[in-house]
Amino acid sequence: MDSPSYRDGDTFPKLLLQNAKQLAKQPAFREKDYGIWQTWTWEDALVEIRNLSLGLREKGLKAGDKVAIIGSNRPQLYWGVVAVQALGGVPVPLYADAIAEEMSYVLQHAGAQMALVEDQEQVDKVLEISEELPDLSYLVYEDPKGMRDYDHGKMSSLKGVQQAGEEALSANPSLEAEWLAGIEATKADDLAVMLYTSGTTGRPKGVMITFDALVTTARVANEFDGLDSSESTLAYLPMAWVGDHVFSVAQSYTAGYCVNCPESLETVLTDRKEISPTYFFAPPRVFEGLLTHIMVRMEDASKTKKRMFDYFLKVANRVGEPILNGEQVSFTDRMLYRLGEFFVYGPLKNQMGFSNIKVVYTAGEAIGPEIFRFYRSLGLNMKQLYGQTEASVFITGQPDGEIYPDTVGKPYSCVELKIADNGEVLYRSPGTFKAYYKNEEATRETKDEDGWVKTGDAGIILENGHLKIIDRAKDVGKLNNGKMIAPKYIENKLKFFPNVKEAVVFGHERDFATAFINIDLIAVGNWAERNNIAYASYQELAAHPDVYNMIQSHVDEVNQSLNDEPMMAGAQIKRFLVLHKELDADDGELTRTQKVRRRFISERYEPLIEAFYDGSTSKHVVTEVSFEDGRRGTIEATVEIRDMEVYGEAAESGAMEAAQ
Amino acid sequence: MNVLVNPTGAMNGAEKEREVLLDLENVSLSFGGVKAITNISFNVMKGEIRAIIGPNGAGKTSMLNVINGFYQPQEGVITFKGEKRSSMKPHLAVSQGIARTFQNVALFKGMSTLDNIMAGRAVHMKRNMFWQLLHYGPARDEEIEHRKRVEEIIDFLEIQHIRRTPVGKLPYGLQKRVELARALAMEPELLLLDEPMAGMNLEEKEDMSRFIVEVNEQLGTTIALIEHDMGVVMDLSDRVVVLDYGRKIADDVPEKVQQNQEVIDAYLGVSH
Amino acid sequence: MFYKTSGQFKTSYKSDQALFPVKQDAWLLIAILALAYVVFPLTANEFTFKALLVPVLIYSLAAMGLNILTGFAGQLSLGTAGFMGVGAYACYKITTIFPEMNIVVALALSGFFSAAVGVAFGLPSLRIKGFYLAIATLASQFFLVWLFEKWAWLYNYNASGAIEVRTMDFFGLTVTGPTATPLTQYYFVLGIVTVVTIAMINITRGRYGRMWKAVRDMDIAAELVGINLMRAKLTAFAVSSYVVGIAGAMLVFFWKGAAEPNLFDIPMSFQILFIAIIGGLGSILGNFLGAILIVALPVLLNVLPDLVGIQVHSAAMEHVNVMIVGALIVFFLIVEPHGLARLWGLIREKLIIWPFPH
Amino acid sequence: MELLYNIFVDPFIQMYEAPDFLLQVLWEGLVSGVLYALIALGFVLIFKSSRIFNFAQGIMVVFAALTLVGLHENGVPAWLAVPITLGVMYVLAVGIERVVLRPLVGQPDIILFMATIGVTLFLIGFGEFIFGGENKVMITEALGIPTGALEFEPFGGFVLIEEKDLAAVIMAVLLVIALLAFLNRTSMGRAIRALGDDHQAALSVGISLSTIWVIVWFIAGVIALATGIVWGARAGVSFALEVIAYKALPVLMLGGLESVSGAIIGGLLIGLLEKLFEIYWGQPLLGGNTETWFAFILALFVLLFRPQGLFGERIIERV
Repeated sequence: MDSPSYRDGDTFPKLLLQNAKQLAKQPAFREKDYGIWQTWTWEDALVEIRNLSLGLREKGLKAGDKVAIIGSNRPQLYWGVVAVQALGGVPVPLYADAIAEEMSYVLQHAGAQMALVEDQEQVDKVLEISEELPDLSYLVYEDPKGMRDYDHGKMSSLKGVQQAGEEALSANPSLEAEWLAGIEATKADDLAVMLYTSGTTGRPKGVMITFDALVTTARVANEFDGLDSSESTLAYLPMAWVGDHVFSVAQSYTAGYCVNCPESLETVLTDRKEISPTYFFAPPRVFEGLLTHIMVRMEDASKTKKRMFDYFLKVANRVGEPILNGEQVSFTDRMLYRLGEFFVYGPLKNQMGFSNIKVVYTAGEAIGPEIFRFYRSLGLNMKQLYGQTEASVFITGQPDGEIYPDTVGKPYSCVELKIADNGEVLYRSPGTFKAYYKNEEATRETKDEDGWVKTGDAGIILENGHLKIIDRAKDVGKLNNGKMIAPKYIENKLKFFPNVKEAVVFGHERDFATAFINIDLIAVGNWAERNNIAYASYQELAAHPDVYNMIQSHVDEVNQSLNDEPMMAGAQIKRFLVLHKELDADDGELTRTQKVRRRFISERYEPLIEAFYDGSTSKHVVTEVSFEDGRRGTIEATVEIRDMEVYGEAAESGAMEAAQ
Repeated sequence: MNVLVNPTGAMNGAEKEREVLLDLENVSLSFGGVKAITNISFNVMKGEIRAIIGPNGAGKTSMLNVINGFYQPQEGVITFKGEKRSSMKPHLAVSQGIARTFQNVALFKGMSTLDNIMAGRAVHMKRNMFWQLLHYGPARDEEIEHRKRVEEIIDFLEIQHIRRTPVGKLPYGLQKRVELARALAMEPELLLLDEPMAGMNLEEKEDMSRFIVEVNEQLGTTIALIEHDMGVVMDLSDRVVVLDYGRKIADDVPEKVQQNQEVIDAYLGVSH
Repeated sequence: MFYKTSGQFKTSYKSDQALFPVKQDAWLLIAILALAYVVFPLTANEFTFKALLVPVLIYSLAAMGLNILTGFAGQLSLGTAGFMGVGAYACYKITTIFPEMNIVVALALSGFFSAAVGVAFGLPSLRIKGFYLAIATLASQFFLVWLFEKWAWLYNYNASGAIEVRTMDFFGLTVTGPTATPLTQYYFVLGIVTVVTIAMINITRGRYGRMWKAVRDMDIAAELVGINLMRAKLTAFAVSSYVVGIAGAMLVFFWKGAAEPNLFDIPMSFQILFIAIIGGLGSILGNFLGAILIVALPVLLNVLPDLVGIQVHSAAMEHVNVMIVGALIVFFLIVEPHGLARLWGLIREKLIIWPFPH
Repeated sequence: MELLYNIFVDPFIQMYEAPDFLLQVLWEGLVSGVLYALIALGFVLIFKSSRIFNFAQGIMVVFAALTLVGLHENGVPAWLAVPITLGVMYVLAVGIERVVLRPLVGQPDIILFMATIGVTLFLIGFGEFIFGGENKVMITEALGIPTGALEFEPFGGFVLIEEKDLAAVIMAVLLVIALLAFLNRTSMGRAIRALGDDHQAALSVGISLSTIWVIVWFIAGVIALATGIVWGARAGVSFALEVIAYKALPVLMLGGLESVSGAIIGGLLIGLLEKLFEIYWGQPLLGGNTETWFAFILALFVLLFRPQGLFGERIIERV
C-alpha cells in the first residue's frame, strides 16, 4: 500500500504526526460503543491526542512524569499513552484486574504523578489507596458514569481534560507549535513506556523500554509478516502486557493499521466476528477453548452434517497444511480441499471471525501440536513466536513456509541468539530493555555488559536454525561429565508413545541418564490382548518381558532422536525400568493436576535409583500404597533394570568411562 | 497527598429540592362495589425515591394505575406538576412525564430489545406518515437521533450484549432490565416501578438497586416504587407509604415506618 | 455457508439500520429483481403473465395490505375483499368521472376511498378485540358486497351489474382493456407493486411499524408506554385498506378486466388471508412467498395431469384442487405456523451459523 | 321528511295494520332464529372446549346434508342413511382431531382458526368431488318430515305455518334441550363446560382432552346434520347452505363466544330482528336482501356499546 520508509519517525508522537498526514483518512482506532463501531481516522486521532495531551499539560503533567494507565482496552486509554509521551512523560500501563494492594505497590514504585483510568471502579480502587500514594496528584477517568458525586477538585473526566486542552489551545494558538516542538524533542533513546512484569516470585519489576526498542522491533516484525496500514487487529488483551503494547501501539503506529476495541469482555467473540481482523494474537488456551467449543457444538449437529464435517476435517488434516505451505498436492485432494473450504473451513473461519486473517500468532506457552495443526489445516496462517517483555516481545518467530509445531521459529533479523553453557537461551537485540526501574541488581542479573539478556528458558538451536524451547532453565541439570540433561524434554519424548503413560528421568549430577517408565494400562492392555499375553494385574503386565522389549524399543527410538540433537545427545537414557505400580496422586506421586512430583518420587524410590547407578540388573522393592477404598497396604516386586544402547558421542564417552 | 480522598457522596438526600411533584388527595377507587383504594392521600417530592409497600392485595398496583391514568378514581384529586387532573388516558400520562414498569413483565414479545426500547421513544418521535413512507431523509434522521438516545440507555443499563435478542428469549432478570430501559426511553420525570426486583436473585437485585439509584441520582428522575423486599425498600427509598386493604396506614421515612406498630401488625397479619 | 457475515461491521447507525445490514441479502434481492424485471419478461408467454405473474403480484399486494393490519398491528380482519372492492369501484368511478385522469393518479386516489372506508370499519377495533373484531370485519364484507350490488350508480347503471374496464393509456402505452398487451400490464403492475412494497418496508421498520407491533404484542403495555392506541389502530386500518384498495383496483384494471360484486365476496377475503398467513404474518417478504404458493399451486395442479399424460375431467380436477389447497393449508400450518417467511428466516439463520447446528 | 317517515313511522303502521302478516314474519324469523341458535351452539361448544373458532361449522352443515342426500340417491334407505351420515360425521370428528387439532395444540388462536378454514376448503372440494357441485333436494318425505301446511286466521287475517318448519323448530328445541341436559347432567358435559374456565380442573375429572374434542366435534356434526336436514328441506341442498353458518357469527358476537344461553337467545333475537328489518325496512327502502349483513351490523353496534356482548361480564383490564 504505502512504503513505510516515509514514516520514519523514531518515537510514537512523531509517528502519529506522520500518520495523520500520510494516512489521514485511514482508520486508526475503532471501538464498538453504543452499538456501532465508532471510528477515528489518524487525522481524528491526532486531534484527540493533541487535545488530551494539552489538557494533561494544563493539569500539570511535565516531562519525565509517570502516568499510570489503568483499564481495559479503550481507544481513549491508547490515546493517553501517546499523549503522555508527547509531553515527554512515561506511561505506565497497569493490569486493570489487579487488586488495590498490587496496584498500590506499582504506583508507589513507579512514583506515578497522574493516573488515567477507565471508569468508576478503577477510580474507587485508586482512591482507596490514595493515602499511600504521595506522588499522585491528579486523576483522569474515561467513563463519567457514576462519577457525578465525586469531588472533582483533583480529578476530571477525559473529555473534560480534552476540553481544557482545546480551550487552552484556542486561547493561545502558539501552544500548538510548542506542543509540536515538544514532540520533535522526543528522542529514540528516551523512555517510551514502563511495563511491570508480574513476576511469579517476588515483587513485579518495572521494565523500562525505549522508543527505539519498540519502534525498531515493531518495524522488523511488520516486515517479517508483511503488515501494512490495511491491517486491522483486535485489542482485547491487558494493556499492561507487553504483547498488547506492541501489537496495539508499536506495530500499529509503525505500520499505520487500525486497532479495534471490543464493546465489552462478554462481546469479544461477536466483536471479533464483526471486525474479522487480519492480524490477531491469542494465547494457546484461547485456541484450545475455541476448538473445544467448535467440537462441542458440532456434537449436536445432525448425523449427516456431522459426518460431512468429520470427513472434510480429515481431508484438511491430510492436505491442509501441505497446501498452506505450498507443497505438491494431487488434483483430487486440491478439489476436495476446495469443497471443504466451501462447506466447512470457510464457514468455520467465518464463525470464528478469522475469515480475513493474514497471520495469527500464538505464544506464551507451548500450544498442543494437534491444536496448532488443526487451525493451520483450515488454511489459517497460524504461527508461534517466542518473546519477552524484556525484548519488546520479539525474539524468534516462525517465517512463512517454515512452520514446525515443536519449534518457536528463527530469530528475527535484528536479534542475535546464543545458548549458554547451562542451556539457557540468551539474546541481544535493539529491542532489549533499558533496565529494571529502581532495581540495579535485577538488571545486572538479567543483562550483561555486552547486552546479552537471559531468558530463563533452556533451549536448543536446531540445524535449520529454529529455536526449540525445552524447559525452564532452572529445571535443566548437568550430568557429571558436564553434558546437559533436560528431564522434562526427554520425558515428553517418551510420553509421545501411547504405551508410555508417565516417565520420570534422572541424571542431574549423576553419571548418565536413567528413566522410570509407567506403561499405559489401556494401550498396553489392548496390545497384550492382541498378542495373547495373559496378565492379572498392572504389576504383572509391567514386568512382562515382551512389554519390557516393547518399551525398550521406544526408549531406543528416543535415544536415536536425542542423538540427532547435538545439545541433547549427551543425555541419552542408559538404563531404564518399568515401575511396578502406577504413579498415583493418592500416593502423593502426582499432583492433583497429574503432574509428576519429581523430588517426592526420587525419595520414595531411592533404592531403585541407587540400583540404576550401582549396576544391579534387578532390585526387590516393597512399596506402600493406598487403595481406592482408603485402605493402605504394601506391594512388593522385583523390578528388572535394562541397559540401553547409546549412540554417537555419548557412546564413545561411555566407552571411555568404561575403559577408565 | 490526600487531595483525592473525600468523594462526597453526601450530595444525595440532604440537598434534594423539596418540591411536590405529584400529589394525591383523598383518592378512592372501586370496581363494581369492591373498594380497591379508600381515601388515600400522599405526595411524591421531586427527586426523591418514594416506596409504596403493603401486604398482597393492599392496592399498591391499583395506586400506580391511578397515578398513570390507567384507572380513573371515582373520588379524589391528582395533581401532577401543579396541574390538577380528573380523568386522562394513559398515553397522555406518558407525554406528561410519567413512565412505569410492570409487576409481570409487559414487554413486546415479538420485538428485539432494541425495538422494545425504541418503542418507548414513541412519544418523542414526530415524523409523519409521509416521511415514514419515504423513510430516507427526515424520518431516518429522526430514527438515528432516537437510536442514539436508546443506545445511551442500553449503555447505562449494561445490556449491550442482548441488543438484538428477541425479548421473549431473555431470562427474567434481563427482561426486567429491558423494561426499565424502555421506561427510561420515555424520559420521564416520574418513574413508577412495580416490583422491579420480583423474582430476581441476589446479584440481579443488587444490579437493579444500583440502576435505580443511578437513575435517580444521575438523571434526576423521581421514582415511586412498589417492592416486597424490605431490605431493598429501606435502603433505597427516602420515604415510604404503607397501604393495607386499600387504606394508608403509615407514611414516613424508612426508619420510622419500620417501627410503626400498625405496619408490623399488617405484615404479620394481625386481624383488624 | 453463503452468508459470510464476518467482517461486515457497521460504523454508523445509518448502515446499522439499513434495509439489508447483511450484504448477501442485498445480493439476493438484486437477483430476484433481475429475475422479475429482466428474465421473466424475456421468457414468459401470455399464459404465464395472465395466470401466474400478474396474479401473484396483485395478490401479494393485497396480502401485504392485510398483513399490515393483521400481521403487524394484530387486528384480525376477514373483510379484505370488501375493501378491495371499494378500491376497484372507486377507481372505476374516478376514471368514469375524470376520463382524462392519469391512471396512476386514479389508482392512488382510489386507495384513499378504501382507506376511508377501512377507518370507518376500523373504529370498532377501539372497543372490540380478537375474534369479536374478526366477526365485526365480516360486517363490512357482507355490507359492502351488498352495496356494490344494490347501488347502481357504482356500476354506472350497467344492465349487467358489472363494471368493465375500458381501454386506457399511460403516456401513450395502452395499459388497460382488451388491447393492452400482457407484458405492458405486467411491467405496470410490477412497477406499482415495487413502489408500494418499498413504502411498506419503510413504514414497518420505522416509528409506525414499532407502534403497530407494540399494539399487537401487548396493547395495554403499548398504551402505557405512550402509544396512542386509537392512532395506532386507525393508521393500521388506513394504511392497510389503502394498499388493499389499490390491489383491488389493479385486480380489476390490470388482470380481470371486469368484475361483478361477488368477485369481492368472502372467498376472496379468505384467499388473501391464506396468502398472508401461509406467507407469514408480520412479514413483507411472506406475502410474495404466500402468493406464489397459493396462485401457482392450482395452476400447477391443473397442468400437472397433462404433463404426466393423465386425462382428468376438468370439473373433477377443480374439486380436487380445492381439496388439495385446503389440505395444504392445514399442512403448512402444522409444519410452520409462522409461515414461509419464517421458514426462509430459519434457513437463512442456519446458513449464517453454518456449520454449527441451531 | 318522507325518508324519516318511511323509516320511523310507516313500518310500525304497517305492523299495526296487518298483524297477521307481522305474525307470519315473526314466525319465519323464529324458525331461522332457532337454526342460528343451534349452529351457534355448535360453535360455542367447540370454542369452549378447545379455544378454536371453528369456521368449518358451516361447511359441516352442507357436508352432512350432501352425504345424507347422496346416500339416499344411491339407494340407501332413509332410516339407514341417517345413522350412516352420523357415522360419517363421527369419522370426520375423529379425523379432524387427529390430523388437525392434535398437531396444532398450543398454537395461537389465529392459526387454529386458519386451520378450520383449511378444513372448510378441503370439505368443499371433497364434497363436490364425491357428490358433484349441483343443487340437490332434501329427502324430506323419505325422512318422514311432514310437508303440509297449517293455516291460522288470527286477527281476521291469515298465517301459514309450514309443517316442516314446525318440525324444524320442534326438532331444534328438542336438540337444544338434549344438549343442555348433556352439558348439565353428565360428567362429560360438565367437563366440557368446565374446560372453558380451567383446563386442569376439567382434566381432573379423568377425561382426556382428545376424547372431549372428538365428542364436541361430533356434537357439532350432529347439529350440522340436523340443521342441514331442516334448512335443506326449506331451501334445497347446495353449498349456498354454508351462508347460514355465517349467521351464527353475529349471534356469537351478541351472545358471547363462550355462553350457551347467549347463543340461544342471541340466535332467536337475530332471526327475528333480521326478518323484521328485511320485510319492513330492507325491501321497501334498501332494495332488499339485507339479511346478508343486517345481523352483523346489528351485532357491531351492540358491541360498540357493550364490548363484552349482551351476556358477558364486564372485563376489568389488569396490568
